[in-house]
Amino acid sequence: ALALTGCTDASQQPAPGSTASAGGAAAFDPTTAPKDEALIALLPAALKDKATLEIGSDTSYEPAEFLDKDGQTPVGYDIDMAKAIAATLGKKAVAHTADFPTILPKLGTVYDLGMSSFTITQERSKAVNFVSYFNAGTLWAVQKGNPNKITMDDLCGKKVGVQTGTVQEEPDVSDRSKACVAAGKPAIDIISLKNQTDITTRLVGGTIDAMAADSPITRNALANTGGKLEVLGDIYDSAEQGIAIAKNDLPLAEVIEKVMNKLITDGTYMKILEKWNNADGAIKTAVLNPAVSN
Amino acid sequence: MRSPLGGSQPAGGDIDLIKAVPVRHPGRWVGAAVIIIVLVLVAQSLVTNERFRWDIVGTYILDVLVIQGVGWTLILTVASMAIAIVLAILLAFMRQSDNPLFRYVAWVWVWFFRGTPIYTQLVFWGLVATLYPTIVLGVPFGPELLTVNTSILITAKVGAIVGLGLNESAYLAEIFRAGLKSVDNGQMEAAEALGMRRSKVMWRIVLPQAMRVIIPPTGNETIGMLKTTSLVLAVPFTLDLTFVTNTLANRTYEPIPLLIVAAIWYLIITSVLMVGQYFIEKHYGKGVDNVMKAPVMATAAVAAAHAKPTTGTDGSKEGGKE
Amino acid sequence: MRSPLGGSQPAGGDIDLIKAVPVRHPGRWVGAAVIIIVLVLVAQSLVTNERFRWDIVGTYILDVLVIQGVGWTLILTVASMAIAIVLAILLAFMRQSDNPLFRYVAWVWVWFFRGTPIYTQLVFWGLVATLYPTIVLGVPFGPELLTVNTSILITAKVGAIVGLGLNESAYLAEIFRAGLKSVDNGQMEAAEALGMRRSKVMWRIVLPQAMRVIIPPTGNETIGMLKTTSLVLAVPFTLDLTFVTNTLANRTYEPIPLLIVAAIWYLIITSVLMVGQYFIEKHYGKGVDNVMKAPVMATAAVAAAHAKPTTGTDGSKEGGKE
Amino acid sequence: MTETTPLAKGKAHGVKPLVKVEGVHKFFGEHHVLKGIDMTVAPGEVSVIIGPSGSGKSTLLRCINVLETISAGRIYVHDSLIGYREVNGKLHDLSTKHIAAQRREIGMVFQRFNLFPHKTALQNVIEAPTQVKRQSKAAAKLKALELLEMVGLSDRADFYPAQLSGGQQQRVAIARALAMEPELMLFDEPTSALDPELVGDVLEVMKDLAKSGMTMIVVTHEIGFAREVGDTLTFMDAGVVVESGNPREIIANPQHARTKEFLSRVL
Amino acid sequence: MTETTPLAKGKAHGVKPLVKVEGVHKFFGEHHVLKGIDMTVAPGEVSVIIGPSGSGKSTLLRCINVLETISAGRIYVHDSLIGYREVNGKLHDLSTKHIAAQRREIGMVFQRFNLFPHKTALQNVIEAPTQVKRQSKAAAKLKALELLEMVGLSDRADFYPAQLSGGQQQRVAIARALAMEPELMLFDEPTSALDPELVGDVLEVMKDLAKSGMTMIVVTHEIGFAREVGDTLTFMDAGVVVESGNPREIIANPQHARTKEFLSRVL
Ligand SMILES: Nc1ncnc2c1ncn2[C@@H]1O[C@H](COP(=O)(O)OP(=O)(O)OP(=O)(O)O)[C@@H](O)[C@H]1O
Ligand SMILES: Nc1ncnc2c1ncn2[C@@H]1O[C@H](COP(=O)(O)OP(=O)(O)OP(=O)(O)O)[C@@H](O)[C@H]1O
Ligand SMILES: [Mg+2]
Ligand SMILES: [Mg+2]
Repeated sequence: ALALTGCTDASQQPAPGSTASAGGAAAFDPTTAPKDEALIALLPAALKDKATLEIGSDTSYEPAEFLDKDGQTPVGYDIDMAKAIAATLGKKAVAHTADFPTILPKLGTVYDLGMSSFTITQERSKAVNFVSYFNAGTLWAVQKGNPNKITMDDLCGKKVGVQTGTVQEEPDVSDRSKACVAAGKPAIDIISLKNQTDITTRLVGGTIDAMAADSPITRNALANTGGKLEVLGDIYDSAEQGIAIAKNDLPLAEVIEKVMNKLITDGTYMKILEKWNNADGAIKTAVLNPAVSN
Repeated sequence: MRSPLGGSQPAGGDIDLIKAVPVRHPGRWVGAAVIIIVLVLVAQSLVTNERFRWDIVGTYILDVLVIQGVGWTLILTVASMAIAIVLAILLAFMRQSDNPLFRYVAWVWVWFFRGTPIYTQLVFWGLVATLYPTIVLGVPFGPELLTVNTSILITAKVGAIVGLGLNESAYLAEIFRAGLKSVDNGQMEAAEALGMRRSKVMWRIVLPQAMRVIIPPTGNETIGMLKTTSLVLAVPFTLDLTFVTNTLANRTYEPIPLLIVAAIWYLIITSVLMVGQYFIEKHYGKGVDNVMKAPVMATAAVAAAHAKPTTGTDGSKEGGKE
Repeated sequence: MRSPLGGSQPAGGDIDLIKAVPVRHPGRWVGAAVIIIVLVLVAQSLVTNERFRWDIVGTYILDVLVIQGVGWTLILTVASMAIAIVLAILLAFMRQSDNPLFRYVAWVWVWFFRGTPIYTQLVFWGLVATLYPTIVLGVPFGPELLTVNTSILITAKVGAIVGLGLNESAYLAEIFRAGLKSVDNGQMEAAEALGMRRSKVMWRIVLPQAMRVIIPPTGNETIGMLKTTSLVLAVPFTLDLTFVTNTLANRTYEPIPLLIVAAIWYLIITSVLMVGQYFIEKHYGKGVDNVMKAPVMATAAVAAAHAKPTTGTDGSKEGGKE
Repeated sequence: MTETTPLAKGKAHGVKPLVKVEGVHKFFGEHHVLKGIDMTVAPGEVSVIIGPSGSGKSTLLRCINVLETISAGRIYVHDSLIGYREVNGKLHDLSTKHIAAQRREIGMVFQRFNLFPHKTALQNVIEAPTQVKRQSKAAAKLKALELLEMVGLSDRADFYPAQLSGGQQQRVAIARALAMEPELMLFDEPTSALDPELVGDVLEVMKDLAKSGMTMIVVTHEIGFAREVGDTLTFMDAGVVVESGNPREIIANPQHARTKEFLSRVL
Repeated sequence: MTETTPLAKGKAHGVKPLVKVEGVHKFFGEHHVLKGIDMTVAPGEVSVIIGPSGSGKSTLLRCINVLETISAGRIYVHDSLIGYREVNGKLHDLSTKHIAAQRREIGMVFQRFNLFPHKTALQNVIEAPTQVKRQSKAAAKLKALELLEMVGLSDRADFYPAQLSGGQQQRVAIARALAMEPELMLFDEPTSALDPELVGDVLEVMKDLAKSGMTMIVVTHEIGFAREVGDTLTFMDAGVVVESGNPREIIANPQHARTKEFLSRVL
């Protein structure tokens, strides 16, 4: 039933060609994860009495975090993971859509956890605590049939789309570009866009030659564009993504590390990733502030 | 040279009204034709270019989420413009105040809010609760009277509206200042000489005349605000038109048609606003813009003229002697 | 009642200039004090709140990338405002044209560019190469004279500048229209009666007087444009100040200090622009705003007055008879 | 130069003056425009000021109405200092509120009319009575139509100033000032834009006002009016009062060479 | 009502008229302001128009200068139709360029002066000569200072209009119009804001202009000027020419009751 007469409800239908949609075949309810009183006891005092766990997430990154049909409810494997964490701690997860720059400053006050596919880097580790929970590499895609005959060895002078602020943009592709220049070849024309969907659209449209993104994103793009794109090369540079916790809230970060490891061992973790077709990004153990090479 | 009238007796013969052929400007018409052709081509290519996916535009243009987004965008625009206009009038008057501190504060206000990006300001409104978890009302260095939890006071909605309103007030203040400047000084003197108080002079004499000049740039700002509301995501406020269409675009991997959906809605609202602007301008132009400059060519006027005797009684002398 | 002068012979005695005590407004001063206290508190909490990470602000404020970003932002702003001003004057004149087609086209232009979001427009400028891979110049339905590869013609830079310029021209056109309206009709008549051509009348008589009213909202637009340039990301153009600071923020996950870095730079540029605006306004206010209203209290003036004889020779009658 | 001749009826009869101008100076920057003006106007007196262009006549009227701040001297209306408050010999600026109250007693007709262009003739006239005196709109309208009738403009009540001829505008300005029923009227060349016939009419109106006891200061070039209606004639030149006294006497027998010269050109 | 009396010297001597107004009507919306005006002015003639306020005098001058479009009739200056081109008995609007050229030959002094407020007195005067006639700035300045001297304002050359008294502004407006050395001058109450002394001076200037052969149409209330300098006197009322002819004759012996009444009030 529509609230407004004369309105249509296309937005309420499953997106055409979408395979990774909430409520798909592999439906799994992460809130069924069992409560763990021992872990609850470890929580910092301020969090113990709260009924909710507040999550900040930039919900424009399918399939990790995006908005459901109503345009307001965040969904995705990060969100499910948050729900499982909250359930373990006897709480309810409340995910908030947030613009990226506002997530980190609000950690510790407005949000308890930031879950927005944060790739862990040394530089970033100075600003927040990370608990690793997923392993994503970089995966490239080109148009179906690779009409421009792109190879990973010869990207110089080509137009490559990346999402603004990702590790693909900086340092990955930018370093490749510098290498091109150093070798006397034309630099890579890096097209950096705010939305991943814009990049995918341009690749389908042919204004860019290739795109580089986190592997789950690339997989999702392949699935959603109905066979217009194909993978280029293999996953590389596998890097861990982390749950962000305020730098001065180490006790909470330690609890989250333990909760993640519990979810990994009891299988909840794997069920969530399978539900979102991303089981290959699973990690063996979650680590607090892992040593990272880059 | 022919004399078009039977004689110089105006009331006698028919008046041979001049119906002159307008000046021809072939160059202009060629230019206009070129413009028309360009417009047609652009329109045609818009409609026929399949990349625009008009079918998807059609699917979503009346989508319930989109309509809700339109509603929220309108609410944000109206509410923040209302705040901005009130503040701007206050600021424009403060700029004219005798109190240098008031002038200075108004200047700093305009400087700060015009000078920093609205996005940054909105981020800060979103962060107020983080930066200042409680707001304490009290005597400085004295007892605290009231402690409020900021996140209760400044919800996303309030933050968005206040943030947009404060920012806009700085821009509008400049527009109002320019408008007040455009009114001839003699007007203020005449009103003051009649014993009207400063505030009366402003409200009844100066401001109504300034409105002619204030309305068009204020229309600009309102229409601009319509689009600026999309930045409220920073607060975060996630119900406005742009956010909704962006979300749909992300879901469907079809950003172009959904940008078009948003653009069509913005165009519709803008059109309504422009019609409103036209009538407001007309209202405030009375006595100045609306004074009949060209004769009404209607035969009615001529007939009326013929009907009246021309014996000077319709001059303005009747009451000349008491 | 005392008579302050020795007699009524002004040239004789000293003139006892009035040095009146200004009106006291205790309420106003209290208000002002409250404002000052609030400002000080806000400033203090800005400086002391450790979340703002002033150390990081210090690290990046003069970063080479940031300075380059400032440069690009300025280039984009200046270039697109230049395009916009030229177009806007053209549009404002077209709105007054006798040719209805010109009027209509100008109206549609303003309607369309004000009506659609600049972000969408910029996305389209970025997509032109996708949507129309080649632009063909030729006689309609005739031979093609020239075929250009669009992606060569419309680079990111060109797209950004043109996109911003076209959008802005619509807003400025309204501002110019309002400005022209503010000039008394008698001015145009007087100039025309002297035999000046329309264009001369506009350039030398009407526009200079309109500038008083045009400058403040145009200042608004310029300062707004400074921030709007950050949307060129849509084209995509990735060298402007906002983009650079965003990138740095992403790298370090310290968004707040980098937003502050950007805000400080925008404030600095805005300050410079506001100083420029002040002088331009002063220039165009000559003869109207700058007319001395208050007496110069300087003793020099009085001394000069004493030195001169008061025998009426400094009136304005000398040349009365030829 | 400014030797003050014995002033007119007000002073002569020992009545307290309504307007007292004492040693008023006015500088515009370096320009010394009023150079020690002294002048008294008794209640009910019609004081006529004549003088060449640029001699400071308008400026003097504007000073009386606090539209310009004076640089030195004092102006009293009804024994109250205009524009200032004197406390222990020290002058304090009056607040705008008090200045507005003072102005309410003083009507002024401007040389350049300054009608409100966004209001019709009728609206121009009722503006101050309804807004300042808080008269009912109906009452103000009735009075306004009477005044417009008096100046011969009842059929132009609904015209905007831009639709009126110069003379019509000037008459509306007179009606507007009279609508406030002020105690003192300042006329700055009230007949400059009028044809001679209307000049007669308007001067007739002013004569009636004078008879009804209104105090008036009139800057005019109508020597005839000065002679017929004026109680005092003041001749100003280059910022000083050259001569002042009974109009008939001055016109017939000016004491100063400058006055003589000026009048000789006029008569 | 508009029975045309034999016109003045130009026509009498068989010279081709410089200005010919034929059956001109003007409507403002429903208001019929000019009701079939006929008038001829010979080269070198001084044509004086008098009439009550609102009778259409300013409107007639404005029509001659194409500041208003006429609703019916024809106006010729120098045998060329003003504002229109006549081709096969059909009227075509003139382009603004051609209208500007026609206006260059016609100087006008406005009732409300309309000085350019952003330019000093001197800049006001040299604007048209340098911009329209393309005179050198130096030459235009020399001429302008001469003209300002003539109207007694050489010491106010660098003042902005807002700093000038009413009479001073009016004189600058006269100098500005004269600087274009037009063939025909239209004066709309050129002495309204002047004191009687200056009126004399300005009328003197106009007399000299008349002697130097300039054609003038002068709307004025100075009957004395009409008598002394005018070659023709036209009396307008309520949009019609009531009477026109030799000034002395009309003033001494008006033919129409309305003229008689008007003049009786004046003299
Ligand atoms: N704002 C100003 N700045 C400088 N000088 C000014 C200003 N206002 C007026 N004046 C000068 O003061 C003098 C007196 O002006 P005022 O208007 O009082 O003359 P007036 O006697 O009314 O003349 P008129 O009969 O021409 O109206 C003039 O010489 C004028 O140039
Ligand atoms: N734009 C207009 N709309 C309507 N009526 C107008 C307009 N302009 C002038 N009139 C009317 O036309 C009539 C003639 O005006 P005009 O200015 O020609 O009079 P005038 O003879 O110059 O009078 P004065 O001596 O007072 O200047 C007046 O009654 C006036 O109300
Ligand atoms: Mg004056
Ligand atoms: Mg007139």
